[in-house]
Amino acid sequence: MIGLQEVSHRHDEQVRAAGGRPVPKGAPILELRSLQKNYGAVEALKPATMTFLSGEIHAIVGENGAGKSTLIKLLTGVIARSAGEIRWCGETVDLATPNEAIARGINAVHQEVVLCPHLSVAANMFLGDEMNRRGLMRKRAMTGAAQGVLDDLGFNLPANAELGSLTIGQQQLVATARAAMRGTQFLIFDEPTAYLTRQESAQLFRLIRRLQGEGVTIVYISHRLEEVFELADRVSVLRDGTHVGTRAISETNEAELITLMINRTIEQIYHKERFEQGEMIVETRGLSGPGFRDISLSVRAGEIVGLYGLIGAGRSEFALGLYGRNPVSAGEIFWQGRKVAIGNERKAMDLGIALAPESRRDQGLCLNLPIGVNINLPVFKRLTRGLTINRAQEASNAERQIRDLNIKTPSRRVLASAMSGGNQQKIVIGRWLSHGAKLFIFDEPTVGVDVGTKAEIYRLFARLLEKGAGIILISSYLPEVYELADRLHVFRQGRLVASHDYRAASHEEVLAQAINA
Amino acid sequence: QDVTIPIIVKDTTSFYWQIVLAGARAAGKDLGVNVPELGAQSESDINGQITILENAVAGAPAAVVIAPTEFKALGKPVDEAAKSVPVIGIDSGADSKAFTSFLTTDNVQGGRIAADGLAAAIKEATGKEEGEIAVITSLPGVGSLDQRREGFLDQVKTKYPGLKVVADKYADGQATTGLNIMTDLITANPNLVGVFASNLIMAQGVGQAIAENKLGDKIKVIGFDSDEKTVGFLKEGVLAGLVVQDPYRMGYDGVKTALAVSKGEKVEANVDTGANLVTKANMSEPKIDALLNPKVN
Amino acid sequence: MSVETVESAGPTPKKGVSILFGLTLVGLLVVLWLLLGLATNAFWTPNNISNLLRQGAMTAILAVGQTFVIITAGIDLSVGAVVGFTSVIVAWLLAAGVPLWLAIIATLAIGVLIGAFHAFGIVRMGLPPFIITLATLTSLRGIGLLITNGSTISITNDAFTTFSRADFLGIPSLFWMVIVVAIPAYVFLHLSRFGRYLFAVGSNSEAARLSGVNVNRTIYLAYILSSTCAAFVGLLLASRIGIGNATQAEGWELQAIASSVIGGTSLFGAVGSVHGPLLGAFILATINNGANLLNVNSFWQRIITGLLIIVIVYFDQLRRRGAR
Amino acid sequence: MSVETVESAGPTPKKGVSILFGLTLVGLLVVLWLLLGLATNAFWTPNNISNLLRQGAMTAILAVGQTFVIITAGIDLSVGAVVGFTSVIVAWLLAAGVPLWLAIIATLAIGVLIGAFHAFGIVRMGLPPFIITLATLTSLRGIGLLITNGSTISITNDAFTTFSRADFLGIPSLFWMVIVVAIPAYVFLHLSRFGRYLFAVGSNSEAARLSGVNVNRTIYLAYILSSTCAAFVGLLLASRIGIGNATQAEGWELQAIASSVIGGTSLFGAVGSVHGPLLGAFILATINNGANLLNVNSFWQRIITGLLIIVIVYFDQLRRRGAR
Ligand SMILES: Nc1ncnc2c1ncn2[C@@H]1O[C@H](COP(=O)(O)OP(=O)(O)OP(=O)(O)O)[C@@H](O)[C@H]1O
Ligand SMILES: Nc1ncnc2c1ncn2[C@@H]1O[C@H](COP(=O)(O)OP(=O)(O)OP(=O)(O)O)[C@@H](O)[C@H]1O
Ligand SMILES: [Mg+2]
Ligand SMILES: [Mg+2]
Repeated sequence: MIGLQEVSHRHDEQVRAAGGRPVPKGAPILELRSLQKNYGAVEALKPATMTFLSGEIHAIVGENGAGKSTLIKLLTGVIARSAGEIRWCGETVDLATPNEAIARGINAVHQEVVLCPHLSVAANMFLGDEMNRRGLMRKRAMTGAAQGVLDDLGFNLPANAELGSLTIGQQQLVATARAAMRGTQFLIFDEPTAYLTRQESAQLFRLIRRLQGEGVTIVYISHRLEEVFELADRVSVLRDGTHVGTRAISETNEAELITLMINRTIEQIYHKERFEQGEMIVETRGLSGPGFRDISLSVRAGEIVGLYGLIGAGRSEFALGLYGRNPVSAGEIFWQGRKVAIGNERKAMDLGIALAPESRRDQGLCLNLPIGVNINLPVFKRLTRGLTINRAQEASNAERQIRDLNIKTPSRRVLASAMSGGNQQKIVIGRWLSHGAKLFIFDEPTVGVDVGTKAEIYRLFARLLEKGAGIILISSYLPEVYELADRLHVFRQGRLVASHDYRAASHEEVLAQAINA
Repeated sequence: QDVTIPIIVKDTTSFYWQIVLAGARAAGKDLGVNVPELGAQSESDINGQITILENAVAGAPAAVVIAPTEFKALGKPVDEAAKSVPVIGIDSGADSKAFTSFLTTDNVQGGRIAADGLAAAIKEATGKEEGEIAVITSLPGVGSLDQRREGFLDQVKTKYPGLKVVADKYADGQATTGLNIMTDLITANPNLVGVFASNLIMAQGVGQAIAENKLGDKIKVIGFDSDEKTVGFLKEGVLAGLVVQDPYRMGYDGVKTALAVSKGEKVEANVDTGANLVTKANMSEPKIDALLNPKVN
Repeated sequence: MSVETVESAGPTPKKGVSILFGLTLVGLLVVLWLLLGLATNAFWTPNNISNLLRQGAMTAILAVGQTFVIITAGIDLSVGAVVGFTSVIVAWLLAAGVPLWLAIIATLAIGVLIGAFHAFGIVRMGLPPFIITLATLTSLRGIGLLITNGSTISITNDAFTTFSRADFLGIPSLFWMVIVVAIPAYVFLHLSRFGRYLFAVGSNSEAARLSGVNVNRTIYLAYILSSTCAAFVGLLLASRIGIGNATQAEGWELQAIASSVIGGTSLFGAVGSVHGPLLGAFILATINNGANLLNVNSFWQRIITGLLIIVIVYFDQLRRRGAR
Repeated sequence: MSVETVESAGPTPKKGVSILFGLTLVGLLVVLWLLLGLATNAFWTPNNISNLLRQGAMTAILAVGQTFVIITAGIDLSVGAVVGFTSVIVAWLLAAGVPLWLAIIATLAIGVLIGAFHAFGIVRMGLPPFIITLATLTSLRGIGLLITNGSTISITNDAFTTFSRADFLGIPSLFWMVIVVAIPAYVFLHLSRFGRYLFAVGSNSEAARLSGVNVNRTIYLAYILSSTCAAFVGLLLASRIGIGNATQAEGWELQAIASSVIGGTSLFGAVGSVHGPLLGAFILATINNGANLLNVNSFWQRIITGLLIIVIVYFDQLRRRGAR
């Protein structure tokens, strides 16, 4: 087995050979001077001046669309800057292409996983930097080395699996392992924990600390403030494309950061109202299907049912089975007391089920279509008058969701692909709010969503419950399900292994059940 | 050069039609007429030819010379065109009485000549007009090729009962396909003694198969039309004969007739430009030699 | 293509850009027309304009049908073969004494069936659209040739054959047929929900499905529309050439796809319109018409056509990039 | 296609499946061969096997080149035209007295240039591959026709023309040429990193770019390889039929693409192999050879070819789904 150490060592030498002048720990390694990026009329990043110190963990926080990912893309040569200057180790650099950034030892794990789904895990980890002998690739050596790195990091992933067959969370881990293995001096994580459970997050944090110990400078972007406080040395805040300040972590607190980010205060993020539990909406008995087995649970009107588990625990598969997307092999579903067979998605929608799926890229959005079309997709039938769509209503319906959810866009005609990650998530949610349902299944609804909006979404849950709906909330973020679920089910390897009432068990207990510790 | 007489052929990408165009070009030069050379890009593109005819007539020329790709299909368009300009037909007919004059080869007759030539060649080789033969047609649905095949089959049936057609194949207009079909026919029919390849491209492909397998003595091939390649095959004895029309004359006389018509002169309504069987024996006769070596440029 | 930056002339989106885009292709067409008017006297004669409208008509209708399929990220290679095949069918039916109206309906119904078969192959058998439509291309030509025994079937019904030559209000009836197809096509694609579904399926069929769009039905719809348009063109062709012949319309599938792409449709799906392919088809027809009028050698004509396609699409590309 | 469940015979992963897959297409071919052996005595004669190997050879080489392009999620419609065009070029050069070796090198160089032009159009001008290769298809045929003035150029060089008929170790030299192309192609695609970059670009060109893969260079590589294979086939064709003729090899692009797809290549990119297209090409050649030997009516032959394509790809699809 080849460990991370050895592999990255090989690369370290390359990096040095490529000319990175060593910078003493604590000295500025990367400086931005009035760095700026416009997308046409959109000012994604207004002139920003920031300094990253060698060897620090520097967190960046901000609302959705504040410009965090844009900043990262500028630093990694993904997009070209509109104006400004970047200084690396004291000298002005171009950073015009990803290659240049990589050559200088700047690497990133991007927010949306950008890897090749058709290639194997190992091929992805070595992409662009293959091991060769006499012109031919050393496939076995690479697979071995990749497996070594994955094992060393404690990621339980097969290096020869096709990437596309993994869940997004697992793909995120691959991207992380890859960046770590590349032996960088400057490593950026753009919301790496979005799809990770606490267990995996913990692994990731260990990795980050270890890299820091090896002298790597880390930039860490997250909407989860407790992570920022757990990890970071310093934190910078972006608001509306403007750099509004940098604080040493010891000199600030959550409230201050939130105020900086959204220019107002939030007294309570996990907005929770408890309602009278009404009639039974749905009940499954011994439901089995691809990826889940023998699941019995029920949802009542006015109730949030939380599903917690590790990656691959089968929660999403269960949701897809319930929604009629995947065939159910055994068990029964009772809808408002009546036994039903849900053969396809339409059937589920007609009953009154809505599903906001976990992967907005693969399952949620038509990326090269406008926001408006994406929001209205399930309701076009309703918007049809005679033969054609009522365009005024189509417009007003989309505009209303954009307004209500505070989706940051100049127009509903903008393509979904031009939205920041969090805003994309809001489009998926908005779609189902405009459609309406009796049972809402939200699979990882707040992935990549900023604190302010998160609080709004939770408030929105309360409104839905108030109107007599039930909610299944799937989340890998324990605090979220823990604080919101009236009943919390823990999944492990496709089975429902434990159930708790609201706050009836401790975090540790739930976690232990999820990982079978 | 104020007088314009466009000539519309069936397929500008074939050598045969290039000779027709060369004849027309020469006539244009000799007579001081501007001769746009038009034509579809495939003999089976009927709609394309109609379109070209329409465009040509829109240019208000003195007359139009056309070789209709399909008898029925070009009837109405020719009627239409003849309302504004005189139309001279060459090579093949069309379902129209509006032609002022007509210079054609009879493709059915060409097929018959091919059958006669094939029978003679087989007799020369084996002593009797007997054995298995095959027909290979370049493309289905092309009027002149249909007529050749028809004439050939009819002649064989009525005149040479000893010849048995064991394969009647259509290719896709590609020499390679003709070649492949021929090699497979050789494999599947060891007793094959003769083949009719009814146009230039097929004669090239079939000839190649015969040459590859050195079967020129055993399998007699009659082709249709000629170029350097097939004449070479004829010399080497790979092909037994070629049915050759007089495309150059058709082009030349077509334009000449058209000019006469446009000046109000009286012309003959029907002219047969003929088809000849060329074999190794007669290929050096001056008349045949002129047919085999048209002045294309 | 993987490098190309996918652009949108999507359903409603960027309305301004979409219309501007249409306008600019119109602009290109107008420039071509003006130049040809300067270069040759014959171009602007009513006769020639009628010719032009007739010549572009069939490709235009095919291109519209093809566009529906391409928007779902599919492709329909069979349209040329369907045109040839249905020309045989209608000629055959008429020859068998079937009344004209019935022959027309039956022919269109065959178009529907062919499209349904394609969708069946794609949806149920999991075949790539390229393969299933390539297979029917091959087979349909074979069946058509078998019916006619390799030759042609004449059509003696004069009402039918004079139609394609007729004018109405001074405009060729063939061009009216373009309008007859384009208007419902526009309503369908841009104004009805089914049009939106085509775009959604082409963009992300999984997302469409989870949003309750019946993806399979949408695919059926797209392929049936394409084949039916092709069958309709088969009728027009039979009317125009007065015969049924299975080898006709060879290569028209590539022309239809090219018209569609010139008109701004993306072969990766989810981008396209109805007016784009129409303009694309008439730009191609104009190039051919102009070359004929200018008496360009037919070999040069091919070379020029190829170059013009590159130039037109390149400028269109540039303009659209600029518009972002 | 958007509905199809995308499958992968990707580069390294699932090695077992990839080989099994190859084996099963081989199995299909063997079944076809056995059936034909039973149905006709002529099939298993050495002569016929030689014919078969010769007949499939050119499509096979084109299909391999095409596969490189398709793996990058592109398409190369020009290959048939390049074959015809380069057959003219080599005949022309030989007729002009250029020595054979130089004529061959020059012809291949032209193939390289054509491919580079395609890549230029895609990478720098932002044209869809479909459009740029369609445009060169049209133009190249025009240029070729212009050179030959619509006729053919005979090749008198005997060394050149006898090559395609020669055997070596009892195997036709044309088939040796397949091997000569396939082995380096295999090493390139499956064992070298450049091959892997083709897959990466086809899978997610943005990810490839971010990983430091030179995406543009990869695209150049793919199109140059495809055109060069086509130029090579142009040489073989000229040698085989002894003429240069620009209208030859019409429609071969579709045959090459079909062979590739039958061999398991996905038109959406990132899925493909070298052995797949070879098998696909020889399956198609076997169908034609068998139909000829069985003296199937030419029209039925088309129908059967279409149906067999559907059946073969369907079973392949089923098996691959099962294998998951
Ligand atoms: N390709 C693009 N074209 C136009 N506008 C864009 C594009 N990409 C991003 N933007 C805009 O730039 C702004 C900043 O986006 P960015 O992705 O940097 O936000 P972010 O801070 O990463 O948000 P999130 O937390 O949601 O990921 C947003 O308003 C977004 O809509
Ligand atoms: N079609 C399928 N057939 C059989 N098993 C499957 C199928 N799809 C997924 N699985 C397996 O089912 C398990 C559950 O995956 P799922 O994505 O539902 O987990 P999850 O709990 O939602 O986790 P997360 O969403 O956090 O990744 C995984 O082990 C996965 O490999
Ligand atoms: Mg972001
Ligand atoms: Mg999940």
